[in-house]
Amino acid sequence: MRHQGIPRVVSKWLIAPILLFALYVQFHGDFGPGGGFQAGVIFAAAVVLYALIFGLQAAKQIVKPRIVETLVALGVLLYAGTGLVSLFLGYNFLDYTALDPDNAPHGQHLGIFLVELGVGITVAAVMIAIFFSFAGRRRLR
Amino acid sequence: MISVGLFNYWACMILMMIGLYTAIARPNLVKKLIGLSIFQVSVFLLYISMGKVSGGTAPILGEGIDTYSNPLPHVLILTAIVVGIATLSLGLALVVRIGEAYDTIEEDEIIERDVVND
Amino acid sequence: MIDMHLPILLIVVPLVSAPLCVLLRQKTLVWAFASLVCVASLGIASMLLIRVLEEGVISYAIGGWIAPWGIEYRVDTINAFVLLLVSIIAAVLMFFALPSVADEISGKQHYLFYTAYLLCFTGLMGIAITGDAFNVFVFLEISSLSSYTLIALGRDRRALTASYQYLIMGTLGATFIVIGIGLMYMMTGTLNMFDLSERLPAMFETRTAMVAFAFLTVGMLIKLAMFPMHMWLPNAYCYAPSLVTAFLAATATKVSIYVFLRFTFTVWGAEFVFEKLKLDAFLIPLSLIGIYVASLSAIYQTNIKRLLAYSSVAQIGYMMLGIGFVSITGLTGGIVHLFNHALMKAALFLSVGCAVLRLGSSDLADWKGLGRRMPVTMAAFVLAGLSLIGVPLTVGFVSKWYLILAALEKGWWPIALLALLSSLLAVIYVWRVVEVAYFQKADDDSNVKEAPLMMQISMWVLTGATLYFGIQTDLTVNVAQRAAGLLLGVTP
Amino acid sequence: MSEVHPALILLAGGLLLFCLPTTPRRIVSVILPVFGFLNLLTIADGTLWHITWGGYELTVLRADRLSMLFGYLFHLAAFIGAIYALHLKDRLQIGTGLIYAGSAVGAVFAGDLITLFIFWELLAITSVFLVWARGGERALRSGMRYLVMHISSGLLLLLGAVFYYLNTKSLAFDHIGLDKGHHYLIFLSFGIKCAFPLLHNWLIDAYPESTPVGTVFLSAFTTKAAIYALARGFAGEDLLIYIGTIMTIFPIFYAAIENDMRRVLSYSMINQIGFMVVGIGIGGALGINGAVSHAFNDVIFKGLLFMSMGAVLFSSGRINASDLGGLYKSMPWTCACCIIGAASISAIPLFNAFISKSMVMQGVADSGAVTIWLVLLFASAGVLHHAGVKIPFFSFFAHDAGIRCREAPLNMRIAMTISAILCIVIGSYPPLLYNLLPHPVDYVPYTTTHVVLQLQLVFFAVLAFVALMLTSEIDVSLKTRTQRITVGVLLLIGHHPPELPGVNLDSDWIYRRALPRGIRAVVRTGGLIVDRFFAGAKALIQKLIAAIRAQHNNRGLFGRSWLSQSNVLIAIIFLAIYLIYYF
Repeated sequence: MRHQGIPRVVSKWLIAPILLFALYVQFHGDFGPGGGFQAGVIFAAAVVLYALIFGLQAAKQIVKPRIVETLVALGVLLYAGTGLVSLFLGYNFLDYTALDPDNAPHGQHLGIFLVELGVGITVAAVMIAIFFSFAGRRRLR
Repeated sequence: MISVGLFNYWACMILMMIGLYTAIARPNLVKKLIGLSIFQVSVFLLYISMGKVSGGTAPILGEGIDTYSNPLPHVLILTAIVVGIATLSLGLALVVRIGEAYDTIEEDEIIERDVVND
Repeated sequence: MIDMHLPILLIVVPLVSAPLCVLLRQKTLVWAFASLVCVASLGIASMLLIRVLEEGVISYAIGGWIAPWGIEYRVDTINAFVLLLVSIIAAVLMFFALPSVADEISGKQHYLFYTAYLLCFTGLMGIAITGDAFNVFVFLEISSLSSYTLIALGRDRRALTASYQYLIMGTLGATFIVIGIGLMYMMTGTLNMFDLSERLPAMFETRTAMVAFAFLTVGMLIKLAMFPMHMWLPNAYCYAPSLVTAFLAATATKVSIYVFLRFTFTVWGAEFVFEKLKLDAFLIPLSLIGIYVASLSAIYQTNIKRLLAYSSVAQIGYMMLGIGFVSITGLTGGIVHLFNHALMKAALFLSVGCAVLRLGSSDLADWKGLGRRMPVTMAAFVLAGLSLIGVPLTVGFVSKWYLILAALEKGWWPIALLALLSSLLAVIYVWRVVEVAYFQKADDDSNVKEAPLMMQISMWVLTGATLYFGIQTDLTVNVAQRAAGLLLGVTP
Repeated sequence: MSEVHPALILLAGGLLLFCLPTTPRRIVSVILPVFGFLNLLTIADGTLWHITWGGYELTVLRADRLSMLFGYLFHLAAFIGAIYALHLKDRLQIGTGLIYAGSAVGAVFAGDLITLFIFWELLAITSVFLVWARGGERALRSGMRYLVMHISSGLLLLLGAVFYYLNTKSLAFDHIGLDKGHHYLIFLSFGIKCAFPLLHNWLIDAYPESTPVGTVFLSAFTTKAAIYALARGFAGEDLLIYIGTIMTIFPIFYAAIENDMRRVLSYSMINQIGFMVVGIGIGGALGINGAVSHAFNDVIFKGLLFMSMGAVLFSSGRINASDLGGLYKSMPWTCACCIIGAASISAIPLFNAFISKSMVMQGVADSGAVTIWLVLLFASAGVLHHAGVKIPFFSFFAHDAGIRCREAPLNMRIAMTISAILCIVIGSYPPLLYNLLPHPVDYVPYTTTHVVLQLQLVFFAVLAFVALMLTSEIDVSLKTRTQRITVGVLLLIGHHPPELPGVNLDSDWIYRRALPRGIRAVVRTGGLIVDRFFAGAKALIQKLIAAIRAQHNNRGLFGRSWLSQSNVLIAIIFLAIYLIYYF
């Protein structure tokens, strides 16, 4: 699609708002529908769109597969790490009260925020990784 | 109200049957996976239906709302959806590799090719 | 303080380590790290078992949400035993892993292999430790997905189809389980197993209960490869990398059997399952047919891994037979066999793995004269094979003893007789391998070295264990008896 | 009637027997042990009798729990032996038999080394007559060798006693230990009587040469008195553990290749004594209790086995495995008793050796000697193999040797039955024996582990025996003893020894070659119908196997890879069946 003008232009216009929307969904998860899963997928959709329009190679140059892989791991680590922090602070695993013992709701809020961030990163990275690995394959006869 | 309630379950059953039928009747590996996915989706529907509290709304605190739907099935199904996606993508990845290795993704042909090789 | 958190650490440590493996990337480093994690888990699991034996049930609320609202990890004798088993196997196999994985998996994929291995391990441990029904499903899928991946890493292209078939069947089974759990939740509004067991009896008369149980049972039977829903197993075990075969054969089906025990006995209760629904009327005949059909199939296999895989199906028949007796002795036999079979099958698959490393093949025809070419490996194979047959002074005898005792206790001597006769089939299929390895001359005279020491350590630790626990039956039998008593609600 | 030295009744009574005519002699011979036993009951625990002899104070009677136990045991053995000997007309055997028993009783009650020495020698002298009673050149010669060994044992004891006295100014027979060089003299003396390795030849040599009655007596006293002496003097000596272990192990190879049934039993006896010696070597309450109780039981079950083999010899006139077989038809009673004896020696649960051998094993296990424990375990399996299975199998079953003889005389059967009942009663109700033991017993034999372990051994031995029987086709001609041993070792690992040597292969031939030939001839003459029947049956079986094969091989229904759709279908059908069933 490299030579199709309209999709190129439209996607250039769209990609940035998509990314922004992903972030909105991610952080608005506290107050309304939303959260890491959805945000991650939306974020990945932006990258997928870019790859569709500008080619897989171009996309891989921007979002390096190696980095994607690392992000998958880091997201999970962020999630589990948040739980471990409360463990080290003497609370049960994933008991976010630990993050702010004086103000339990705030602690919970912070904990869920971090966990959702981890989820968002992982989902986005996984989605991109899945797209990369499928898109790179040759066509069957 | 009752018929609407039951409609969910009917849809769930029909989807389940479509899914299983596809998984059984289609030798094409991708179609099988799609069938399996449909089957799983029917189960998601089952869960979500049971979380519905009539007259309830989304379980987010708001002014003047006192009936909420049960959020737990949604949470469970969110997990199940993720698992479903993971299974589907893993399955498709396998199909891609099988396709590359056998030059076909029809299961009967694949088994035949293996038997010939034996 | 750390004491309190043992249950969660058991899950979190391997879970966190899996992504760390991705970050580490370097082959040997990842291996060393994964080994460390497995050994640490083994330590935690043994501490847990000791504590459970001393203090009774340990409960852990995730996130501080008390059961039945939150997810509860609940450790009692039964799952402490299973946890120990899984972590022992995982830890011992790590010795084997270094040379074997280097041989069978391409270097670029090593870190991913260990990631999947640790995830699979996490999943299996999670299934065993959790007290939440839905959580079982989640961990089941974690372990299943990673095991599909692991199987697909096999060198043969048939590994891919095997993995695919396993995926289809595994997903089907897991989804059945989810339906069952969903219906249970519908009836009771709780997912906590303990809570379920208290609330379900009120629902026993409803059809929903029966349907829920039917879905649950079939789902679990698929997962544990009960005859006739076992057909995903032989290929999956046959074409997977050696290490994976050994690991899955020793743990995956065993954990599934644990799930079966947990749901039928703890959640639903033996009374409902066996007196009202008469599940034993299915279990016992199916187990027996399974034992015979699978053993006969094993006899006619030309690939040793496939032969052993069929034998696994037959051995699962023995375990389910013991469970089907619904008596302390029967359950003891089933649980002891669960442990014992894990040891001997792992030992057998490891010795096959050693041979595969040197010969590059697990075809029976290529094993000619192996008794002379790789005497140490074959010796382990023979010893573990004796255990499979159930020769006295090996673990196999201990479990068969209890199974037959249980059958006779009920006065079902034909079943006892059939179970005994079936050992003859095991003699035949083990003998086929022995005959080829010891009494036929190798086609070529090329020298074959013994497997590396690292692999032999794993192999001999497990083989030694089959002998040790065959003589020292105290530990296994006592724990199994306590577990059986717990399941049946009787304090022995 | 109190205050009579326990040994005196049997000694004097035995002498009396020589003077009595047949019928009174028979009556008295049975009553004497009973009398002795009653007298024994009147003697209180802790009684000491001293006499002065040439300036030395000798303790002719020391009754404590250890010696009392052996006292009871020897009276019991004498009683059973006397019944077993009732049919005899000659006075030599029963007379010397009871005097022999009396000397054994005297030896265990001896409180000092001199008294011990006296009875020690008396044991040797009286017992040799039992060997000679068989008559013939062989018995005479082996009796001589036997006597020489035992006299030297006595002399060593005397020498040791003198050294001991010079060093300690005491003759008291208490714990001696091995801390001084000359103590080894006494040790060696006991060792000879105990049939320590390399000092054991007399036992194998003489016991099988004795009369049926003689062997029964011999098996009960000499070695057990030696066990008592060891337990008294050398308890807890580590050396004994190793000696005992060797004693348990080497005889099983010999026993496996031996043809003479009573010789097999003699080897098995050394093996059993080995267990006792190990128990003594372990020392402590558990070890001593184990050793002593095993000695007690051994007298009963080994006596029973010797009695049954004696009965076989008495009735059929043969004793070689290769000559025997199928006797269960003629001698069902003896056969049953023999099987009980075999079960006992195999330490099957509910039989007496189980409760004592497992004590020894436990003692070893507690002491942490893993290797020893494993060796003993292997030896136990060996015992099972040769004594537990081989003895009854070859004499009463196996191939029918065509012997049609009369059942053993009534008195023999009674004696055997008493022993057999004792085996079971003690085995089933251990406190009966445990209450007599020198140390308080808090040991429970019937735990799951012990029972399962023991049963595993049993099955293992039976399995080995069957497997070896099936593969014992190799024809070996064994000339020398060394050859035999080597082959025996090899055979025990690989194949069962054909019952040696020429004779056996002859009879082997009967069922290996002649029988099939005969059958074939019958079939041929019987006409085509039978032939066709066999052919049909064969074809049927072949078809069946082919069908199984077709279904189970790689291409077959159960062996091939299925399409995943069939898997799914089966699962769903299964679910449907469940649902319909529950509906």
